[in-house]
Amino acid sequence: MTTEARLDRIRGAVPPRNHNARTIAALTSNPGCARRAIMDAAGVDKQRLAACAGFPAPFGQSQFAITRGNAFEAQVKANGCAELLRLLREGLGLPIPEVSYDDLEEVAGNTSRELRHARTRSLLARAAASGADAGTLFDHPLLRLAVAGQQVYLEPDLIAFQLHGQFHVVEMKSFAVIDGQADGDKVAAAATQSAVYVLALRELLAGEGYGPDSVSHEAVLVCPENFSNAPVATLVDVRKQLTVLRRQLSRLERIDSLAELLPPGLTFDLMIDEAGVAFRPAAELTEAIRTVPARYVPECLASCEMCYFCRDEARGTTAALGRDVRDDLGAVETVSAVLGLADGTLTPADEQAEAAAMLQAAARLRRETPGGAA
Amino acid sequence: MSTLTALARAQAVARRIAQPVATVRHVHVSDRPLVLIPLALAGEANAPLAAMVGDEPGSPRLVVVHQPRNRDQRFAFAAALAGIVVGYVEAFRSAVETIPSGQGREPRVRCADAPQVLVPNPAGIGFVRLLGRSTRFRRSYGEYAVDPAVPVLGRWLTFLAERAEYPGSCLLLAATDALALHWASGQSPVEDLNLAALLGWIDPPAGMTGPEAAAAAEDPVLWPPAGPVTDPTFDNEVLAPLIEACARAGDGTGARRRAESALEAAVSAQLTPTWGLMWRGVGLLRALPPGGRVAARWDGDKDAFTRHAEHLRAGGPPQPRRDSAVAAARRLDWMERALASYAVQRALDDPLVLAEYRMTGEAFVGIVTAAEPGPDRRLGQAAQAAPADHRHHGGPSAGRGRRPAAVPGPARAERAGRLRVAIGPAGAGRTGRAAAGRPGRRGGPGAVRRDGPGAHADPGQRSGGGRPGLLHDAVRLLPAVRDVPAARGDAVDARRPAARVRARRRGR
Amino acid sequence: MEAIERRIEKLRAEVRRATASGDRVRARAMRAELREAEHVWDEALAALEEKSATASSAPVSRSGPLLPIREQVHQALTVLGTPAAQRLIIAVHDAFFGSPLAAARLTSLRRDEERSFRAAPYSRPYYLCAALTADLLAPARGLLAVSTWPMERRVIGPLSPRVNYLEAAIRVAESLLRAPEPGPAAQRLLRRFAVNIPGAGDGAKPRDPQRVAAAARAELEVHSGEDRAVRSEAAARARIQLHDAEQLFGSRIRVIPRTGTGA
Amino acid sequence: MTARDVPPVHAEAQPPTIPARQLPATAGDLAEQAVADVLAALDGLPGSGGPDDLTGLTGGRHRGVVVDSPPGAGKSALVVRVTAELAAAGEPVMVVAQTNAQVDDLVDRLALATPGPAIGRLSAENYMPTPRVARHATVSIAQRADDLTGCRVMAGTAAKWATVTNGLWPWAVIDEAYQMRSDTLLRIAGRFERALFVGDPGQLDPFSTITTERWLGLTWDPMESAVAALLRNNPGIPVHGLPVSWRLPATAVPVMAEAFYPFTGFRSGTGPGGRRLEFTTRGLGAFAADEPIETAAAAGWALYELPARHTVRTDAEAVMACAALAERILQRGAVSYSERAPAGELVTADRIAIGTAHRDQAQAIRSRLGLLSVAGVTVDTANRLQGREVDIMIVLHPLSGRVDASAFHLEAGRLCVLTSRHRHACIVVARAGIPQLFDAHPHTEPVHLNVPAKFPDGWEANQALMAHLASLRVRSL
Repeated sequence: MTTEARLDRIRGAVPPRNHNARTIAALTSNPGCARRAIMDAAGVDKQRLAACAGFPAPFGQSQFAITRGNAFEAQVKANGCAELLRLLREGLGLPIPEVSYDDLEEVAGNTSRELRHARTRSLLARAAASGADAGTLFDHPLLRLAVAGQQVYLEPDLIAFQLHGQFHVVEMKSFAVIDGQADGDKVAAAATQSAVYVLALRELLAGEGYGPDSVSHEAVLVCPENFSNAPVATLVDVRKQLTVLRRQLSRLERIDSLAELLPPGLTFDLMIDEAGVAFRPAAELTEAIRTVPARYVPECLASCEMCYFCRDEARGTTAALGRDVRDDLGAVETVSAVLGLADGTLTPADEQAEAAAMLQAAARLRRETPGGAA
Repeated sequence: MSTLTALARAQAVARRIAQPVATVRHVHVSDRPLVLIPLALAGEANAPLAAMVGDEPGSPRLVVVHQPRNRDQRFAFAAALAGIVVGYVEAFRSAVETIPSGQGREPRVRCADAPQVLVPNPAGIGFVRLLGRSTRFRRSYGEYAVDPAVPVLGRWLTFLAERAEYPGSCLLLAATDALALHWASGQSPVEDLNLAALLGWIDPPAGMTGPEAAAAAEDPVLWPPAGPVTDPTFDNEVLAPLIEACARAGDGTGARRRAESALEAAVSAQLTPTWGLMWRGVGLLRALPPGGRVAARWDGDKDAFTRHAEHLRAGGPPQPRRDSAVAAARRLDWMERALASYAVQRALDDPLVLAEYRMTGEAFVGIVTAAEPGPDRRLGQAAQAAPADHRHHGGPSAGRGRRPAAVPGPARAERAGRLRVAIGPAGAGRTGRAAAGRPGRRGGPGAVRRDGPGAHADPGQRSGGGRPGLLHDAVRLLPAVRDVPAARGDAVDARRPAARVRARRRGR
Repeated sequence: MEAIERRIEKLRAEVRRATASGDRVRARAMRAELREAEHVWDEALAALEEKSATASSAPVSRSGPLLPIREQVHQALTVLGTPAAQRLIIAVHDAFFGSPLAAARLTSLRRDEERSFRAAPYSRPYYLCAALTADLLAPARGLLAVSTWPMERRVIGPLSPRVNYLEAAIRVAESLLRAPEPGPAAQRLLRRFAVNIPGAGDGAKPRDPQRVAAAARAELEVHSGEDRAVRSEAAARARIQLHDAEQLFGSRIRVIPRTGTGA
Repeated sequence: MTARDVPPVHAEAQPPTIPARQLPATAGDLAEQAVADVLAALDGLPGSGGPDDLTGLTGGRHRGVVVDSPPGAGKSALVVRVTAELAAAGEPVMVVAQTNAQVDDLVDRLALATPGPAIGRLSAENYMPTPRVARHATVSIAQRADDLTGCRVMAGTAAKWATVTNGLWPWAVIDEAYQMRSDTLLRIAGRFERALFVGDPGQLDPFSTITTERWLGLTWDPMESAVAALLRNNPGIPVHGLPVSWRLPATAVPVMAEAFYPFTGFRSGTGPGGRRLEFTTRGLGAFAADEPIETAAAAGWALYELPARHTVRTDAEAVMACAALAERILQRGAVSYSERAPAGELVTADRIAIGTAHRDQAQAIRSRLGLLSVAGVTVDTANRLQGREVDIMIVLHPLSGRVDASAFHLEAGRLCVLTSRHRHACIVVARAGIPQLFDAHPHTEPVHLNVPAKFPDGWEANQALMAHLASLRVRSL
């Protein structure tokens, strides 16, 4: 059975969840996790799966955040990107004549992705070819990137050209930049997403015979400044994100080696009826999911829809207590082993001898200390 | 984090309840703290939605913004909050105490007590910082004028938030931090950021185990997030329709009044559970005996509070947006010293904390048999660890006793001197230099009891072993004698807080 | 009353649990019940208030000149003299005619106009129509124009959004000069323009219209030539290629969209 | 070597006659051109101005020159030479280093290089002169700068200089400037008019115990290195590079340059085969340690791989392996042939070092060596090995035996220090499975605005080095 067929079976009788910049970026957040790798490669709807298995993800987006995000983007792009042009001119030295604007969100009233992608390709190619006076701002271009064998469509907020003679990815986010600083995790997420777009754009231009230098590794991040709605632009260097992404994408290409290890019959099909109700028994799902090894760490709680499931599975392991704690416990895998070694009721295997010595010393200190309650 | 704390977490898992990692209380808890629980509107930069605030468990006060996107209403909120917070804070300016400052200089006068603001979690501190930033530069005249109380609030909030960065300060505390300092839960530090879950581990309701309570605490419907972020399903299913209703209803109509009261009811329902948790947390902390040096640190807070109050009275300018180069360097120096002495003080106050240093071989235990004056000024507080029973905890030291406030008790001679120490409870009678400043000499020729696992290591070699003693840390941190490689040598341990800080910003 | 409130609480919890677990079906059902309950609660409360007879003054809604929406939009577009998007139209109308425009009704406007035109062509003095993209002569997203304008003004080339913006700025500045005493809304509008035009003004200071207009003209110089070329070429094509309705409302490619197979 | 551990040697093997060790490398090793360039650049500097120019608070004229020096490119030699030249020209020079050891080294070498002008050693009150300082008549020691008037050259740690509150020196020469924090530079910037900053950008950054985001993005972030802050505030400051590493052998330079100096690069002072490592005795494969040291002798590198295992930091097997390697090198009587000693010289214990990431690891190895009664081998952490030079380096890989890679263990500077100390060979000891750690490493570090991304990225650099070592892997028995 081909890997593709295998992944289709694993996903079950639903169309694959399409990747987007966010999900691709997520590949870098816990790349050691086989469970996640398989599910992402197969395009499984993890949110729904987790819920049906009895562990609904703690996520969900507030509509206030969504509204705010859309409103901000609309504002920055209003009137032929008047505000954006100001930022690019004042902040990044975009020449005055460069105001050309192409709307790629639809092609003559048609929004088919193939059509939009084709048009994006032709316009960007023309711009790249003729350099000057052939397009500066490209609104919602539609790019493509190969992820785990499938072609994924990607839609950056905007692409600017003729900025230092290169294409620049422009990312608009509605989190605030206050006194020149913003939430480091949000910026990191934005940077990784931009990196995804840079990759895709480079792929497109490579197809037209242009080298990677035609796309800058500096993305333009546009956010509201301080507590106002006024936008501010900052250049973000995404070189690191690019190398990481390339590596993780190439590993995803090798997903077959992972898939081969799985039982042939494995599937996460939820048995959804036409009313949209899932009938697959949770117990069955749980069993299926557990056949794919996970690598749970508490950080998953911030990034993966399966986190509650995996956390429950990881109860009693030191990993569930966090990387540092596991380190401090000498990389002993389970809590029971830790305590067994600490109070000497468990005879350490050779490789545990040192950990045991350390844990016993710790236990003794806690015991000896009045109030240590060990 | 150390092996002891980690072990405590493991024990917590097994015993299904949090384990103590401190035998005394390391934070000051005011008799009348101000609990502040802020909520913000998702997606906006610090757009206040509501706050529950008060210094009486029985009488929380609720401030709600009916149109969080409306800037005027934001500043109306700030003004309302100012009415409560500034009132509370400035009340502490009235009562003063006099400090004899010796050396013939005339005694100082400072505020007899200082305010203490408690928020649920580190994100709450972030909210205070941002609200301070967004209000302290506002003007009460001209275009976009605001209530005169608003900038004052901004400056106090900024002061509190800056103080909160200062190791050992207790003017503004996050409940989760304060609790995690004293108890190890059976969950990860990331999950400890959920106040309800953490308290579930520490003090589960009758008939529940820690993990059960913590699990229950993760249901946002039963236990709403302690803010400033609200639960998305609350936003979408409850808050949005209510805000919409307020907007739709015309001013002054009955419909508007009804919509507003419905909104207030919903928001208050989100805040009340956390309000209860906050005071439960306060109770738990109060129940712990205070550490010997907590009061001294609180005096430092009182001084800081007094200085800022004076600054305001004298009409000084608001805190700048960012530190200048000089200010930054000075602040970093303060913070590093504060951190060093804070670590030392906690170790000296609390055998369980000291045990962590014994674990890594930075501290040892012995009987002080004699002390002779000597040239080595670096002995610092080493001699004063536990004067009562003359047990001597070598190693930890604030170094040079530069912060006398933090140095109670024993005679100078002892501080600057040479100790003879009988090592180990057994008092094997071997003697040696108890503590010296240079890494090469710490531990010295005389063997000392090695508590850590490396006990087999021959004593003569202890010098370089483990991290440099706290003594060394403390000394190093005085810029005059900072020893750079040693400083960087501590990277191992100092990266840890970094990791935690990152985790925090992710948690609720 | 108590009962209803408890029920509302319960339903809210239900809805949130359902949405959290991705069960859209159940969520929808619960939500419906919730709204119902909230309505009942509101009614009941209202009734109570009636009894306590609090004479709440009836809402006084700002009522502008009672023109039909298309008239108001026409007024605004006439001030601007270029195709414009909703936000700008609303802002302009607010600035110069001091009455709010119902944004909701704007969205359907273009469709209504097209329908009425196709039903009875040219029966109205003007139609609010589309601006056409220069390359494909398709309706440009979100832009409204006036049918009586020359085609050159209604086609949109790559430079046109900026050109239109600058021209609008000039028109607004001039109208401001003519206006007896321009209100704050108008001042704000001009300021919003000025910020984004190099040399039009500095800081948040209120700017003088001449300066804004001058700055706009200066930048316009840079773009207008090339823009005009593209537009007149496109306009020529439009006159030949498009039938009447398309002239006003643009032509659409009708591709049978292949259903995205995820690839 | 003590009598107790006689190695299994072949009778006929005779140890060669060992030439007397020469003085440590000085100007001899240094490309004259580099010195000339730097002196010329310094000549070009304008005179006095507000100290703020350096910290950039006011920006303006540049009164500094930065010299980036890859490992063993003659940094100290340059410092000594330039200081000597300036002093000879009759102008007072303040010499700043980061640790007392560094200062003592400089003072010693200065005194040797320039018998002329008196040298002042500015020190903390509890400083005890090391022999290499005390032996010079021209060196006087004091705690206060005022007590050293008359000394044209005055040397002290940056921390000590920070306590000097008055006086203005026309020249400052700052060594290991990349290890100095910018707040320290701010403290001493008032003391000099013009400065030469010398340092290795590839090594560990300065560090603070405080964790705060307060100063992120500020060009004067006190947590930044002095040079970073200097260059961000004065982009125009001339930056020179020392192009040649005289320490690293031809086998090491391409690897190190690619992994840790991706933008500048550098070359080796010795060609292929310019350095040789031989053993006076044969191994007979009797010891596990023989194969790795022979591989390293032949190829300049070796990866001594222990079976995969998650271990505590002080992994006993790894510790023993490190100690055994050192012991075995001494037993086998390694002889190094180089431009310094064409006839070859015996690699004695003081020409071998063992580097670790953590102090307790170093400690464990020391005790192990103690049990083997191998004396004189330096064992220390990367932080403390900075600036050291040996013939053979043994490295306990920071990621060995770990469950996951952490930012600390991936730090490029750490690995760079550990793998750039050697003149002849470097042996890396590690548990199997490190490449898997790279793939599994989560990339969740926050990104901050207006903070230049730091290169090389530790994750990449680590992979580059491991990729190179893969071909030189020796599995333990």
